[in-house]
Amino acid sequence: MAQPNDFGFGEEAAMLKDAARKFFADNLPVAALHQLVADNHDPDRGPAVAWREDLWRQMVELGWTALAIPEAAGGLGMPLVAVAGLVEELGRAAFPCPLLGTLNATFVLAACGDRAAAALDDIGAGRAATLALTNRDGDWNPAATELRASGGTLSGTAWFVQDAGKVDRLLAAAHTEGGLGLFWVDAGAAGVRVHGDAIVDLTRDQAHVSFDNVEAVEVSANALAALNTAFPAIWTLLAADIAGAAEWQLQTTVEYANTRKQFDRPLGFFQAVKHPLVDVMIGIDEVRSLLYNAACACDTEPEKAGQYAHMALAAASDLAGFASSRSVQYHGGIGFTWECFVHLYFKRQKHSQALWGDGAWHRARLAEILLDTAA
Amino acid sequence: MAQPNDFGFGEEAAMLKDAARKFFADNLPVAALHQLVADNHDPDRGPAVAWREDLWRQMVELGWTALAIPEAAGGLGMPLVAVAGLVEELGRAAFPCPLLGTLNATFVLAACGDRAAAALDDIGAGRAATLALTNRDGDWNPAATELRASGGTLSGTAWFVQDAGKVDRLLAAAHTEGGLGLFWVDAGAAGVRVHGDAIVDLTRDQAHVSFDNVEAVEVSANALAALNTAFPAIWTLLAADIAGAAEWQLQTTVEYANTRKQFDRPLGFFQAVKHPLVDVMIGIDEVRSLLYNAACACDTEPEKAGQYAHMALAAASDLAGFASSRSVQYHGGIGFTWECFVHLYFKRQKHSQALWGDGAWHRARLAEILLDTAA
Amino acid sequence: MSASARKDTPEQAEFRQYCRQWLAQHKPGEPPVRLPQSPLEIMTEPQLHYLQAWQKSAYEAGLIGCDYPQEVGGGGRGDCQRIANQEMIAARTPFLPNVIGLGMAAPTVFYHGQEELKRRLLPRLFSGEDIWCQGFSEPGAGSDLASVQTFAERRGDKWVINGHKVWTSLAHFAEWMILLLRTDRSHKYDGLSYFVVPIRAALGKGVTVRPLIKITGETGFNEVIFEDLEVDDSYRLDELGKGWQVAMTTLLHERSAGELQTPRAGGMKSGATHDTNSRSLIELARTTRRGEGRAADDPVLRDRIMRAVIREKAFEQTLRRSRNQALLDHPMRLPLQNKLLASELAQEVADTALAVAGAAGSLYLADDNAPAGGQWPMAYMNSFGMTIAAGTSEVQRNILGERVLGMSKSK
Amino acid sequence: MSASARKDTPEQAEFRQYCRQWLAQHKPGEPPVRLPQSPLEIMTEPQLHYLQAWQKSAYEAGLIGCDYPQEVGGGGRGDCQRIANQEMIAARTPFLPNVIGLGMAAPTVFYHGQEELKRRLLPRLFSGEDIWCQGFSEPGAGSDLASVQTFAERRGDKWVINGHKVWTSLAHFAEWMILLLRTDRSHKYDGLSYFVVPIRAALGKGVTVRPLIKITGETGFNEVIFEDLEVDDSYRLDELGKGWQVAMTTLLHERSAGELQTPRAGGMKSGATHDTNSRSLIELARTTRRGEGRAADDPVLRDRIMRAVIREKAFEQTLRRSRNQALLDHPMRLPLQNKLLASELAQEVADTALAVAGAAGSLYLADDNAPAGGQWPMAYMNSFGMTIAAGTSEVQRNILGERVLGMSKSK
Repeated sequence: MAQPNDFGFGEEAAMLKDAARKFFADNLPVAALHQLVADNHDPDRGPAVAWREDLWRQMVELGWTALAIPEAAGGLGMPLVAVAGLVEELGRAAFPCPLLGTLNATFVLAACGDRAAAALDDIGAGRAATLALTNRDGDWNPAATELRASGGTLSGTAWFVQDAGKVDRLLAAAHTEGGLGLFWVDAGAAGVRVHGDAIVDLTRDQAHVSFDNVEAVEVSANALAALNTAFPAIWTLLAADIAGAAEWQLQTTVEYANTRKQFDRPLGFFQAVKHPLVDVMIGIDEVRSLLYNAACACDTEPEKAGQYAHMALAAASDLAGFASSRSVQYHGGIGFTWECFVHLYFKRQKHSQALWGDGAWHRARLAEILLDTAA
Repeated sequence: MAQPNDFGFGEEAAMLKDAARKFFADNLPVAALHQLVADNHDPDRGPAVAWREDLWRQMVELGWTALAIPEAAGGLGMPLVAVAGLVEELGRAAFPCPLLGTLNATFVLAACGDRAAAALDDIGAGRAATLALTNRDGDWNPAATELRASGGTLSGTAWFVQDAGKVDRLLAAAHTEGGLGLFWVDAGAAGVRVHGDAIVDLTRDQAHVSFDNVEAVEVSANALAALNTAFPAIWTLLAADIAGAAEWQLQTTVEYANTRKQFDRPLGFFQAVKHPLVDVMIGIDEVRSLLYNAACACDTEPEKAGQYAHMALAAASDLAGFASSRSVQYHGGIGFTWECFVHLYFKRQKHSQALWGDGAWHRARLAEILLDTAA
Repeated sequence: MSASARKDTPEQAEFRQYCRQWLAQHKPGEPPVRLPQSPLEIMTEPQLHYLQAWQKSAYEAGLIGCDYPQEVGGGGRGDCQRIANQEMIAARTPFLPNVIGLGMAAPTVFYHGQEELKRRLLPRLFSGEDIWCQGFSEPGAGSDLASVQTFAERRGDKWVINGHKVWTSLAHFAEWMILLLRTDRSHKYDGLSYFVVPIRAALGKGVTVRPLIKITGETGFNEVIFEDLEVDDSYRLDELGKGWQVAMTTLLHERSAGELQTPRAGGMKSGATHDTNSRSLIELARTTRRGEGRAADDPVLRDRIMRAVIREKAFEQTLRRSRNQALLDHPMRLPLQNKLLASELAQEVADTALAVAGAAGSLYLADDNAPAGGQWPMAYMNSFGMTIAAGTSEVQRNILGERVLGMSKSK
Repeated sequence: MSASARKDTPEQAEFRQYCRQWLAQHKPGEPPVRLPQSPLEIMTEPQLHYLQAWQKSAYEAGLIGCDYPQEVGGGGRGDCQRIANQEMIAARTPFLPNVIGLGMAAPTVFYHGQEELKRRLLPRLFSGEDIWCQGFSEPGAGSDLASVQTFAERRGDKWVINGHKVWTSLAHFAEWMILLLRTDRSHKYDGLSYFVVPIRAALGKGVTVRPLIKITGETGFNEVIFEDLEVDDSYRLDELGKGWQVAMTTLLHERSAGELQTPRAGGMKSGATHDTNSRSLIELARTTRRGEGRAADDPVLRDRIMRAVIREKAFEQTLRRSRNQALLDHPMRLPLQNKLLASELAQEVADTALAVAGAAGSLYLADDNAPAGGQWPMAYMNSFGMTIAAGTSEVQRNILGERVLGMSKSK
């Protein structure tokens, strides 16, 4: 099945993207964000969950958490290209909230079949969710999960759970007698303990979550099948978050370079600053082109979705590192301080860089597709 | 055993290096070199052996081919750091001759023990030699040689034999009944056929050499032991050749950048030119520091020689590519023409880049030493 | 129905249908000689004649110049060249030989030439009967195009031209040259003017064409020397001193960022036995032995190859995205990247191929054992032509930083 | 006998022996508090007092200031600081707290101060009783040091200073500051003058010291604001308007390219539980699990780690080579690379470590599960302090291109 030339990104998608941009800019401009999340600078600070729950409720009411729920399941069934546009704006605002986790859970649940209908209804009803798939080593393969399920209850610890301090539900992968299952868990259920991690990124929270004989609903007995269907969308949205954040880094650094003078010239006069910033711009455009291609594949050409999403996130992960490094370097001394906003994005991007596989990991998976199959 | 602080590079070594530099500059300045080797520009040209045999005879008389023969074997037994200095100048002159091959053969023969005495005498008597170790795939592991020896004669084909059109002797690795042996062969012996390769590099020749029941002297029954002893010196000298050639590329490009004006300023004013050229300089200095460290290890700390030589050639191979690319790019249109001398070095360096293992190959070997042994 | 056809207007759909039918019947047969990899490398008369014949038949069928008005020899259609191009590429026709004429000279003459000149020159340009070349670069004016020194001095109705142009592809076959020169030495930009010059007619009478040899050993481009060449004032495009503005029209179209689409054909297998894109790179890695396995099994090479593959896909998708207004932040941000991306991609792909080839990367065209017939080292060397010509990569980054990001000029 | 000892003169050999014996007996015991990773990050009084006591005892034993004349409190020996440094490092002593004083202020005061000032200031500087800080950078003068705006206006015998300095490490403990300021607004370079200023004595009386917070969350450097601070003309170094030349002396010694060796000690395990060099990087790769094996088994990571290892070895060997005249082409070519190489190496090593750590690279200091106690993300962030401060990497490349390669100034 061929993709539409325009990625299927039409008027409705453009309106959603604009609305998101306005919402974030109006409600949490970067100075307010800094006040919210960077209040405590102590490097020895413990875990924190800093967000505006009131704004999150508004986002839920705007329907953004239901965007990816299939129409058949009572959701809006928006194409992924449209959702990607919104997530670009989320990244551009470095907005602290569990939207990515909730969307990610939606993709997985939508791939689970009928047994996940009630869980999708939860999301439709405004519950926030996140994925709990990862072991202590941060293995990007969910088959390495430390969780085990037996007799309808879940035990073990899930690590690197994103925004765990902000969600109502957890979607966990666990070994079962029959293989690997997916479980829908109430974050407030007895036996669930959320141990916040002390992390560098100030715009997200992260935790390891321990389960002690927790009652859980099995939504799929074949977790890998569902996850493999969902991963391309998950990777694509992370690439969108990174691309949006990188665009903020680019524009902010360019603005500084156009204002700040050294040797009687604006910094941007110097090719040592100008050319790498152009390379950041090119990197962003490559990622955007790749991620819309991947999103469009998720919508219309699923057999290519994995391949294209690997490309998008591989490029995005590298971009996250490069754009971050350059944003601090070209802000000079001021960029090295806590008061300069660039550190918020720097830290978010370094976090994103390894979230669902880094550049090398995605290239290695892509190579398996392109090099190890028949020509 | 600790290395001397000064690498053991003393006055004698400095004099040798200066003498070499003067010899090459006086006898084959780059314009003369170009006339000698770049006479025929036809891209479809066949193999060629373009060199000044008279100058080679002078080099032999200066004793340069006997430098690395151990004193015990009647040679000069110069430390490798001194030889490396000479080879840097060889690279800087991009001088066409079989010196590297002859030195390489010397190192291997010196590691063979008594059976190689006569062969070393050949070199001492002024015979030029080269190594014939490589299979059709260009495998950098000599155990993959296609040659077989039985009943004192050699058969098969050795590939990627450097400067085969200029030498009197070949030192070949061949499978024997007892393992892998090394054989000293007269290049003019019956059954030897040198098939010149049509290569890009104009300053060297290369061939595949077929052996049809050729009489050969076995100089070692354990080729791998001798080669592993000799490889650090071989790799180090190639790094020296590359560093010298890169210095020519740097100085020539800097001179052009300081002369050529664009937008009413010398090219060198522009950081897009200046900074990468500084990076070439830094790359050269890294390689020089690493190669003298490796050479000094060959002389005084043999247990570290392999490790340090991997470092030197890994860095040198990458430098060869980078310096070449920048030398053409910053010469602009003129750098893209046959008449501009930079192409001679560009082509030599691209050839050197993969000669005895490329950067990634040497890093992989280094990793085996540093990561796979006990901490 | 193909994706591109989906949005055709009825008129476009009809034209597409016509092109497809015509091509099915009239696509030229196999060339009698080995073709070069690009029109800029046409070296022999038999190559040229075969390709000229093809261009002429395509023009006469209405597949070239479609969007230009009929008065200047065009088809008088709106937005149809695009469609002809798609169909010619799909039909894998040979490329069009008059590539500088079609892509650069035609729009420039059209927008800036006098009416009489357009009517006279464009039909033979479209038909390929007149090959065109471009006289911009000089030994002292590479990236800094505005510093050209070739000078035209006024003598009555005529201009007398002296100077030296370099890197002029196709000059050895060209009838006409578009020529940027200086008519006033006291103003850098405003001292430039722009002419069309009948160079073939003037060979030996004020014009000398000499081949230059590329780093690869190939010939194919030239230097052109003007010694007291007289040309008529009617060959001037636009006003005196407006040469820089006219040149911008040329460069805009060279970068495919202009209004008028350039006719494009191609896809027929050229004489080069191997392409040098990432697909061929993968093929090379699959077929090159490395140690016990294939180069394609080496994890570090795999990583590097995938980088090139991803970059190629990104370039392709950036071209696609540049056609969806809703996904653009700045109108010139993507179009101005094209040349830089294409040239650096080609360089990366070829350099990666040399790493894959390893020792065998030393083997050149005439060597029977050279991987892919020795095309990879040649492609790597030729990629510097791309990163240097038509604005070096450094100049491209200046342009992007200044025009898109609004940064201060670096000169 | 160690390699470095091999070339000692008899006097040096004797001094080395003395140092070794003294250190064996007097090396300070374990610190009572956790020490920071560098003297620039001393945050608490207990840290400071422990380190000051050590510096004082080392000075009194003759291990600091050895090469300065006795009249200014030095040891009056020739070429012996080097030896004391080697022995202090070998003995793994703590570092010296008055790092700016010893490395930058002392040679500057020595070469440019009046005799009386030297005799008064240097002994307490060497002993560490007076901590020094540096007032060069300003909000508007980073890389372009010569554009400082802090101004001193003459009033009789006194100067009245107003202005704003930033990134002043140790200012919260410092008695004295070396201060580059402007005494004439009409000349950029020749309008600069250079003072030493007793800032601690003036706290609240014209001087305000405020902590700045680093990207890591650490405090440790400051901004210093001058409001009508009066200082005596005798605190001026060298002539009026010669500030730029004096600053060059400071920077030369900061880059370890000056005549007078800076006392260096160290090697004692600091409070940081982990180093952030390539050895620790390898350790991290060996202990980090990745899939079925270790991160150290991943071929792409191996390649990247080896790049860092090679770069570190090259840096170490470049320092070694810079001491062999016969292997140098240009006297400043290697020394001027030091700062750039060291800072970019640290950045590459830390960034590679984050790639090795993978998901766990997100964990920071207070997290019990953080690899290497969260030092790696901190080291990566702090590496930007190194690539920015004391001349950004961009400025370093300018300096190398201009001073070593003779290229035209990029400003």
